[in-house]
Amino acid sequence: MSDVKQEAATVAPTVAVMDQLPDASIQGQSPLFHADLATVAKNGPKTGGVTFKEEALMGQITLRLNAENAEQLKAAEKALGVALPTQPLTSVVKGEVSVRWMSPDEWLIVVPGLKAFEVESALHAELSGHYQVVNISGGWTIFKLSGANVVDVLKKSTIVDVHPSVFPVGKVVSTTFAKSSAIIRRSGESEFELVVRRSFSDYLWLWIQDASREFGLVVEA
Amino acid sequence: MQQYSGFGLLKHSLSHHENWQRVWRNPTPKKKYDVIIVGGGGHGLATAYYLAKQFGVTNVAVIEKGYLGGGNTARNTTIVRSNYLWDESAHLYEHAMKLWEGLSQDLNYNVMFSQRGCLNLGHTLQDMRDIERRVNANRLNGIDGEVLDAKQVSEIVPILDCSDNARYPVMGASWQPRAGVARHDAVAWGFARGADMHGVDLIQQTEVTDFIIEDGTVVGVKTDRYGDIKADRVGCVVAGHSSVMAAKAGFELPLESHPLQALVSEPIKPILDTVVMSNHVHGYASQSDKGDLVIGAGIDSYVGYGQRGSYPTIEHTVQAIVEMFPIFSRVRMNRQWGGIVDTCPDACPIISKTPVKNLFFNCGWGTGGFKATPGSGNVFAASLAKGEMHEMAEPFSMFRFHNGALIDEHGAAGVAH
Amino acid sequence: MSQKNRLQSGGRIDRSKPLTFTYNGKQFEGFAGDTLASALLANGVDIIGRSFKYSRPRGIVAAGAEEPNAVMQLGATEATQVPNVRATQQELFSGLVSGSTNGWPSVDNDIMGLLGKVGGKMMPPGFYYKTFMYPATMWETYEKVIRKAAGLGRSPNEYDPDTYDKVNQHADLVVVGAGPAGLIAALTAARGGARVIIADEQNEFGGSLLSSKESVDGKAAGAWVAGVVKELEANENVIVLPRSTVNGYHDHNFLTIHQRMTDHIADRAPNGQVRQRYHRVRSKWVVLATGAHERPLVFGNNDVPGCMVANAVSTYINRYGVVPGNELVLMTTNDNAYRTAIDWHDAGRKVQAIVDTRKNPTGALVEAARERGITVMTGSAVIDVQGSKRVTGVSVAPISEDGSKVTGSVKKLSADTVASSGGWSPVIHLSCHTGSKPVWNEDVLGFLPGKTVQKQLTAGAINGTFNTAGALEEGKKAGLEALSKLGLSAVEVEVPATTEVKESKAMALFHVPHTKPTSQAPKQFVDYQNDVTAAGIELACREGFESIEHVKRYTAMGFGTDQGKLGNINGMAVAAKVLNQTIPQTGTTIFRPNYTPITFGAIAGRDCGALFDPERYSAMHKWHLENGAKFEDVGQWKRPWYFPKAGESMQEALNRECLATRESIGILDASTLGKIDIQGKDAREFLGRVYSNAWAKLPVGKCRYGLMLKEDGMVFDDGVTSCLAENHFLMTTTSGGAATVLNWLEFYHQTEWPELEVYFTSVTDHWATMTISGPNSRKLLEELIDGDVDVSKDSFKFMDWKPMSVAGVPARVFRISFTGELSFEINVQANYGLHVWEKLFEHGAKYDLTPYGTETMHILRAEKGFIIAGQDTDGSVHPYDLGMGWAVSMNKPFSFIGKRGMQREDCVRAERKQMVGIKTIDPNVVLPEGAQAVFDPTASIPMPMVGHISSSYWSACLGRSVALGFVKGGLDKMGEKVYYPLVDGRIVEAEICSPIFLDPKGERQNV
Amino acid sequence: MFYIYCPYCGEHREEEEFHNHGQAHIERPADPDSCTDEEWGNYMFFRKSPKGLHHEIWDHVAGCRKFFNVTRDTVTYEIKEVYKMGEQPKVVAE
Ligand SMILES: Cc1cc2nc3c(=O)[nH]c(=O)nc-3n(C[C@H](O)[C@H](O)[C@H](O)COP(=O)(O)OP(=O)(O)OC[C@H]3O[C@@H](n4cnc5c(N)ncnc54)[C@H](O)[C@@H]3O)c2cc1C
Ligand SMILES: NC(=O)c1ccc[n+]([C@@H]2O[C@H](COP(=O)([O-])OP(=O)(O)OC[C@H]3O[C@@H](n4cnc5c(N)ncnc54)[C@H](O)[C@@H]3O)[C@@H](O)[C@H]2O)c1
Ligand SMILES: Cc1cc2nc3c(=O)[nH]c(=O)nc-3n(C[C@H](O)[C@H](O)[C@H](O)COP(=O)(O)O)c2cc1C
Ligand SMILES: [Zn+2]
Repeated sequence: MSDVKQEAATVAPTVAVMDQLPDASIQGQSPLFHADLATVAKNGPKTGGVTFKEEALMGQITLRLNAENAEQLKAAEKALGVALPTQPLTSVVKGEVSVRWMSPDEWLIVVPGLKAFEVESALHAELSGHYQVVNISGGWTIFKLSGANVVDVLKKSTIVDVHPSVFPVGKVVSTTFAKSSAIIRRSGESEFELVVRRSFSDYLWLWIQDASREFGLVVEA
Repeated sequence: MQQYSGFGLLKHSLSHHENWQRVWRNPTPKKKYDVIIVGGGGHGLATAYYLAKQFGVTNVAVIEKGYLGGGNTARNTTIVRSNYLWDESAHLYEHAMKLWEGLSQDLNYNVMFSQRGCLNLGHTLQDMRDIERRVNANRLNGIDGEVLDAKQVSEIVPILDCSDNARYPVMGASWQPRAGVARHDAVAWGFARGADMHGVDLIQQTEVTDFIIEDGTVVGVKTDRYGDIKADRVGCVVAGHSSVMAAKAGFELPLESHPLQALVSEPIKPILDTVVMSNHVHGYASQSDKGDLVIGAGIDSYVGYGQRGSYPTIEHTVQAIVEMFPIFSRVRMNRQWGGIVDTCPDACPIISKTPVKNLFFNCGWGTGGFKATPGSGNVFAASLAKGEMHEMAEPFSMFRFHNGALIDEHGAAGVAH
Repeated sequence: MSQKNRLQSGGRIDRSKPLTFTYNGKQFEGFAGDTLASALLANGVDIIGRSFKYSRPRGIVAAGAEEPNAVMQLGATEATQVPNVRATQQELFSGLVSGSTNGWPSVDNDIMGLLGKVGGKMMPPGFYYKTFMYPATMWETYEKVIRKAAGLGRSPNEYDPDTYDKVNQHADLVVVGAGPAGLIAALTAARGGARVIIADEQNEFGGSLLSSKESVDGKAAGAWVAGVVKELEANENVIVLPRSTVNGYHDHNFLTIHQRMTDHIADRAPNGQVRQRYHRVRSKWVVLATGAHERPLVFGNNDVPGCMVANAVSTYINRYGVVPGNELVLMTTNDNAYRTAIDWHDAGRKVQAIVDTRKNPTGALVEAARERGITVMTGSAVIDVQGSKRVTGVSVAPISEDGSKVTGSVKKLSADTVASSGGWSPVIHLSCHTGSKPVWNEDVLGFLPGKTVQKQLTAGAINGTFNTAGALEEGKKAGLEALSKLGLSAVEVEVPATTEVKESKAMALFHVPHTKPTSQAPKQFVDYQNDVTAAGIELACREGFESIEHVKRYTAMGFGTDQGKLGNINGMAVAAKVLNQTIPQTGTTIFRPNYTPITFGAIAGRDCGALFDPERYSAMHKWHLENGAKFEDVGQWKRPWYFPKAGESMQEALNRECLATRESIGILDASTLGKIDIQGKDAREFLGRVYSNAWAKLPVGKCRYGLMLKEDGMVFDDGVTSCLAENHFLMTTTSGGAATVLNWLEFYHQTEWPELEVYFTSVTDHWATMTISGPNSRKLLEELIDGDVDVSKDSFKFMDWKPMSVAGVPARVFRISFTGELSFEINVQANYGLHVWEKLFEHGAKYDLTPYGTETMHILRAEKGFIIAGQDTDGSVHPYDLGMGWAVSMNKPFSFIGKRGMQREDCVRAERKQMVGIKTIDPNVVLPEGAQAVFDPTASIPMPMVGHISSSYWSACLGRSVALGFVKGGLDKMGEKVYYPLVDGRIVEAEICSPIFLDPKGERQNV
Repeated sequence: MFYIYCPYCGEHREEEEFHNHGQAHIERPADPDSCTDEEWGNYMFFRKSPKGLHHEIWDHVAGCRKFFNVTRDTVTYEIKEVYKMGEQPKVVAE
């Protein structure tokens, strides 16, 4: 279960990596589990202008490296199966892996929860030099917001311009959301994905309910 | 000299108010003065007044680039209190408070100093510790103050939301009964009139564009309207423009000039008769004698000379006010504006000699110098008269930023005020 | 008779929809499409309030945002009261309840009015500065009386039942004002593909066209407007905002728009709806097409109800079908206002005369009036009016060509309405908000927008272009210019045809002369709301208040809820005249947001109550709630403060929690601690620079406590950092300091030491952290560890960390202690925090595992003399002050942050305040935190203070109070006495001691 | 409210996403230990606060978390240029 990376038999481990997941018998609780979305979804309206879903328990990894280092880019691509987006504010999705540009030297990788350690290990296996890989799966959760009025709710909540002409599908920004922050990605014409911090998720959930009241909020579990 | 009184008012009304004398002269400056004060804000005018009246130095000019009292004096939220933490500042602000208490009579000008009390709210355990610490210190320094619990606070200001439902419930407050507000413009005008009466020349609409420095000693100033004017000593009291003036004199100050904003509601019938301030929720309000709620906003994070700041600062303030006083939600905001405040790293002023001989600076009052106006003017006048710093001003030397003897009043200064 | 002033036909009201409303308790009827003002005028209501200072009866004078008098109290219930609503901007709805804001016992019979009449003479500007000083003791009493008179309307005293909304908008172009200029500008830009927002404060688009009889494009102006609006609404790139005031223009083309969603329906928003919406708009370009306000003239008794602005009279007739009187006298300096007399005449009521201040007016409208047989008196002025509650007549006199004096005998005319026009003032407010200085234009006789650094265009009457054709032409031009600036291609837009009228030159007259000097003439009001008269302004100038800003501040001119829209220019003209200077020399006062007042609730939006500030929760929050925790606010976190059991007082709960921990085992949710994952080959070097102690040799598997200092040497945060692997560290920070510390590290890395290879990533939320502490904690841990991990004393030492699996969940466990007990800090991925927490309780029950909160944590650490950054430090103490020199490594090669700072002269002086333990002589006395220390309690006030108490508790474990505090030179004064004079008069005697009260050798944690 | 171009994100963002860090181009003395109190005090506290062009550091805290420099007019609030850490301004006061 604990596995300290060996770069080579002779070199001392330089970073500590560990599979942080227990076996499947132990159920994790996503940040929004307080809200009991399953019940809300069952009892709540089935139609409305906005649909909300928590993509719970996904695997999230922060990757930091030098985007000017072609070797590192190649290594990351090899580990992820997809090239890192180096254009600011873009993202790529391939199969189960999606990668968001966060900063010139930072990416957020999202994979299925059970894959996090695998990807983390693969990155360590491929990368060399100065880089950082951090599993942050417990610290964040993903809200999916969609529907006819999704843009209206976003406009109440974030100060970035979400008009399709400047915020096309695939664009990703880190910005403020209500009085917290979010990494917002347009995942479809009228579908957005918000990566939010665990400790703020109840507040944000409350906010979203309030801000979408006038349009009708559908919760999916 | 024309004295003001109710009787005088009656008399003048019989002659249709046609015979009121000028409140101050509009003199052409002399070639030379004993002391030139740069900056005709409250502090500069008070300095001139005390110089002439108390220290007998009457060959004095105040040079103001705009209209008297048009800087921060015109745009502050007028809170006067003396409940500062450290001895040095507590003594200075209390010195000012005592002067406030007789100021209208001393000036023969009603500055409408209203001792309606000031509450500094506590919303966290640490707030309450800080309050307790400050009130204890105040009392041992001879300054009135009490620590109140939430219930007592709610008795004083029933319209304040003191319930547990608040995001940050009120846990208590410090209460200084002698604190209050004054009519800011009247303070400038009263000091100006008093200074003028004692022979001080008030030179308005005249900007000091440079200092005349010979061998490291200031000997006068250059102006945009009247050319060079000589002086034995120069006191620079220009608040938000202190760094600009220091640069002209060839040195830097540990200051940055930032926008500080405020706003007023439309006038409403009297409903809030004390000053209420909250560091944590970050808003403060009082109600003027005209009925408007006078609300101070936070300081903007950047250097700015535009006398205006950024809108989110106003927004946060209004949120705080609605949070503290939910009943004001339907009341409306009339006007917002900004001043330029010279902030000091330890939230305390600089009253100091400078690297230039005979050039003195009184600045760095940042977000909270109105309350010190008479005290600041008084100790600065004493210093200028003697050429040596008054003992109360001594700790506020600009050189404390070299030796490390800072007087950190961030806690007591808290929200801008 | 009801609606006696209502015309049978005409206007934009819907006569098929009558609405009832009340004013001052009396019921009236109006129609859909009315404003409260038009409905009141329709019903012949003359007096709508009393003036602020002199309590004079006042009526409606204008028809829009510039109205100074008709400021009403609105609201049918206590909770929905709104003070100071301008009747001219409030749409009528059924059931509207209104009242005047001043007047006692009623506006019609007001006692204060009598006082005003008598005392008015005693109340020149600034009178209060000249009196009430003596005797000093009486001031408080005087002030109470002064304050009684304060305010217009009143605040509700119940909470607001409505909700407000905020929307962030981004646009290529914001068009402010939907008159002809704005409409065509928006149309042009929209056709060119720009993202456009067009806002107008009025309920309908059209601006001045709504009240004019002009035709546009060969049809009624309204029809043209409707066509344009339809096209705009159909364009998905256009946001059409009626009832929306652009109230502020901020830097970098940021504007705020206040949209009233339901105020025209009811005084409380219908269920589920938002009452008002606030738009925060960032726009690439802005077109200001805000029109112009007509200026009334300043003459004697010009505030008597019945005196109105000329164009307002036309608006009431043409837009609302209301003729607000029977006999009109029109006074004008220009041709345009002739329309008002014509409208009045055409409505079938009597025009007594047009009094034109010019010698020889010749324009087409002049002719049109004459053709109708209306008497035109030229070279004359209305110098005063008669009547008190309504105009009964006017005095007309010939005046000199320059308007400075009366030149002939006075003639009386009967009239109940006096309309006046002194020309138009462009609405330049928004343009000035960002600091742009307006410029006077002699042709326009008004101030125009000045130079600006904003991306701003202007069109129409705001430029002094006072005709529809010109406004349309400029609007189109602005639209095209915006397109070109935006990089969009030009489009074809046809400017519709209009009927042109030739006008003769207007006269520059503001203040009408009187036979008597201003000081003795009947009051000539400049600012109605603040009762500022021409005489008052003259007096202010004579007294030396020569700057227009001084005039404003001394007289209160322009200080009102109307911000002097009607009166300011006239006031400047009066001042200019006395000071013998021109109007541009006099200048304007500064225009500031808001254009019109804005509801606080709307500005706050939904960021109130529960959403005022985020509440942050840990992964175990639900458990805390279910187990009765009381919470403490720490930053935005809700942290358990203590866990009382039924019937327990706080102190009892704390005693129990403390004893349980020291005797068996307690558990703390420590998830809120900031955590930063640090990787890179220079991580150690970096740590060495930002912490005061040494990091070069910390072995893998070890943890170390560090103090973080600012450059001045003062402590600002602390925490334990662990070496996870050679190039990998986990830093912890205080709960409140997490974001600051991360930012601090990034700042130094990015700006000072970019060459260091190190990355930082926040993992605060990722790890759930629980600390089990107490003699039984190892036993509990061992029970839950899977597999073969040795956590015995020797193989898992104090300040070690190890990976292991706890309750089936992979964990990093740190053997660190903030309580002085044997402790294990268990970190698991947060999604499994609650699982592990619950398992700990399952297994811990037999040890009476006791949850404790921040308060017990504070007590336990204080017993050990551990500091809390932020409580025991205040930005003015360095490590040596804290007696923590052991945490400073002065001989590291790099001069770490804070090293140089703490060696400054004042920081090395003897007798600094130093942290020590404080033992009260009476062990039962718990000193209040914040108590001030003195050496000599008999000294007189001001008493020299030598320090204060920063932490103080009842220690159940020691059976006495314990405290940490600062004392001057305290570290050298062990065993000496110090006193604490308290606010309640007690003086508590205490002894200076070591801050470590319990287990000074640290044996309890080394087991 | 400012609209600031982040040189890393490559687009304008609202001021609320940024943090002002004061005067730019203040270098930490290479050898603090040999500084006098005066030199050290100057480094820590003494600042330019010009009326006119000012070079300052902003941090895109809510965005990419990168620090960069801005040249701004402190009276009109116009932003004249943004440039990355380590670079020098092109727009400078006369
Ligand atoms: C919004 C706001 C709210 C505040 N609230 C409070 C409060 O509630 N309580 C409190 O105690 N304090 C408050 N303050 C702070 C307080 O206003 C100031 O500390 C105080 O007014 C400073 O007074 P002063 O006379 O030094 O400065 P000012 O009044 O600013 O006077 C300085 C004068 O110098 C002039 N000047 C500048 N340069 C030159 C030159 N080159 N030549 C000639 N003249 C020049 C300026 O024109 C100005 O008139 C507030 C400030 C603001 C902006
Ligand atoms: N002949 C004259 O002397 C004279 C004088 C003035 C105006 N006019 C007429 O006025 C028209 C000028 O057209 P225009 O389009 O320039 O002006 P306009 O007066 O027709 O329209 C201006 C619009 O801006 C709105 N507005 C102003 N400030 C606002 C704010 N802050 N927020 C939201 N809305 C705001 C007003 O409600 C109004 O609807 C022409 O038809 C002209 O004939 C004539
Ligand atoms: C205590 C106080 C009360 C004020 N009350 C009002 C008010 O009731 N109405 C108003 O229009 N402005 C009021 N102001 C704001 C001034 O009009 C003005 O905006 C401020 O003095 C800054 O000056 P400036 O806007 O000319 O730059 C007040 C200002 C202060 C300091
Ligand atoms: Zn960025």
